[in-house]
Amino acid sequence: MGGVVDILSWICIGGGLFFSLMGGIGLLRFPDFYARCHAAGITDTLGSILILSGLMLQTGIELNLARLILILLFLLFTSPVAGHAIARAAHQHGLEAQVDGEDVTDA
Amino acid sequence: MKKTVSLTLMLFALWLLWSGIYTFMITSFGVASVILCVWLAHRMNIVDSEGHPAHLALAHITYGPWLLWQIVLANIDVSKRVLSGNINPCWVRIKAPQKTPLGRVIYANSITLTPGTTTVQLSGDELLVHTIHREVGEDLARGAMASRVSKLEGQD
Amino acid sequence: MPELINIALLTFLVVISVVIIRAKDVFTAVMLSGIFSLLCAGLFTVMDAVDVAFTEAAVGAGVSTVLMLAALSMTTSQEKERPTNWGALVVAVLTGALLVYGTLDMPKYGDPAAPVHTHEQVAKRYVETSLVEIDVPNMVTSLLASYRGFDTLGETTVVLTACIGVLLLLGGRRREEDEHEGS
Amino acid sequence: MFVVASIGILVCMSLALVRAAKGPTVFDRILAVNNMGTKTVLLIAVLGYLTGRPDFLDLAMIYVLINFIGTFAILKFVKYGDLAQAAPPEGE
Repeated sequence: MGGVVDILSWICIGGGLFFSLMGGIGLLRFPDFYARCHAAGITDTLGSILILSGLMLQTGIELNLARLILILLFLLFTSPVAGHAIARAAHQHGLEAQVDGEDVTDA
Repeated sequence: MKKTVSLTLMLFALWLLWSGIYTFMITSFGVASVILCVWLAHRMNIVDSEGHPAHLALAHITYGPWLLWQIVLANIDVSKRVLSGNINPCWVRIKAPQKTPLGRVIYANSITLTPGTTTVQLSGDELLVHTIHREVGEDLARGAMASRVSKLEGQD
Repeated sequence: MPELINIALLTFLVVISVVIIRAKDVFTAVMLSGIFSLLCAGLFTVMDAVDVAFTEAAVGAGVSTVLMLAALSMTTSQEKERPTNWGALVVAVLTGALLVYGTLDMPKYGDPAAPVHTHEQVAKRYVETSLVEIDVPNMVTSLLASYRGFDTLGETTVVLTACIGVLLLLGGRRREEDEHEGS
Repeated sequence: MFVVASIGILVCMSLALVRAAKGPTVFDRILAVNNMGTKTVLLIAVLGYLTGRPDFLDLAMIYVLINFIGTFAILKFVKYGDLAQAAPPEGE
């Protein structure tokens, strides 16, 4: 294990922990459900990406690398679908969002 | 038929990755399970261009890194907002310009995957998106991501 | 250092149990018990029992959450207000104490002098020959699927029967409803 | 160093746990549970490296999929009050 790769991987894992923590704090701090969805998104995306990449750098070229990549792919494919499904269910249930001002449109 | 073959190959590659042990007996189990899965998928009629979009695999090579960079930027932005508490949530109603349902789904998922924006509803070609701040919403409505996904869709 | 993680996970389990007990909404309780199973599985992983963790994740967090939700869909999700039942508390505490008392006799976790590890023939034979005889690298799997194959087959049959039973019960109810709506 | 990583993930899990316990709506709880599932996956992956047995990654993989399916089961229950029912024919 080269020293540079080692340092890089720890930077990745540290960054991942930082973003996961941000997600956790946001989950507690944000005022309503829809805003919390965004906070949860941080953990699901960059948090996991960085932590898993850090682990990948620790692994080197072997089968486990492929496994880590697959875990990451699964996470990245499933988390938006799950997040969208939760938000849609809440919306259809009539859960109001705290918004001010008008809706933004592209027209 | 082409899809069935590529599905079989993909499943077997996946099996080889997960197994890590390549004696004759265990590999033959793997072959048997792959054949069973493909047969079941065939019976369920899910081997089509939506369930197995192999034609988009190449296009993702350029789209993936771009999306990743957007995710990184959005993460930093939302993390700042978590710390400062500077949020101003609003709804965004936009049209998805993609032609196929698959393209629209990719667009909607890309929006959700980027923190700060969550697709709440996708009906027809209309998207209802919740954004964490008005600026983020206006940025999304300018449609940089939408045109990227349209290009991806057109590459097949 | 794994001890620290064990302690943290166990603390989570205790916190979740307290929240489950205090939850008035049964739906919340079901979902929290899903997390409970997931964390249990994490704990098993730390203790090197990967096979148990697999089962716990699939059955505890996956199937039983779904089953409980299915059961919940037939009742209301609010718990009735009831006076605290002190008798039940005493019984639960006594049972728990008995179980803890029972574990005192067990050999320590990972103790090489435990009877399982020191038995002359059984453990030694499995460890030495299972790879040669069965050709499956994971010893626990090879034991379960070959030496104890009939035992495992019986277990699987029980689980399958239970699943079919539950599905029949749920399905039967739905058909009745459909007919009701149709008439 | 893996110890630091796993402790960090445990801290994040405790934050999500607080949200799951506090609610206030059902959807907040589902979100927290789903989030905790993701963190459990990460925790198990890191633990595999901590104990020097990266074989645990298989377990993490199973967790990702179970977490996904579990979230959908819960949502289907919330939406239709019944797991076995299909979506109404008019779709959205």
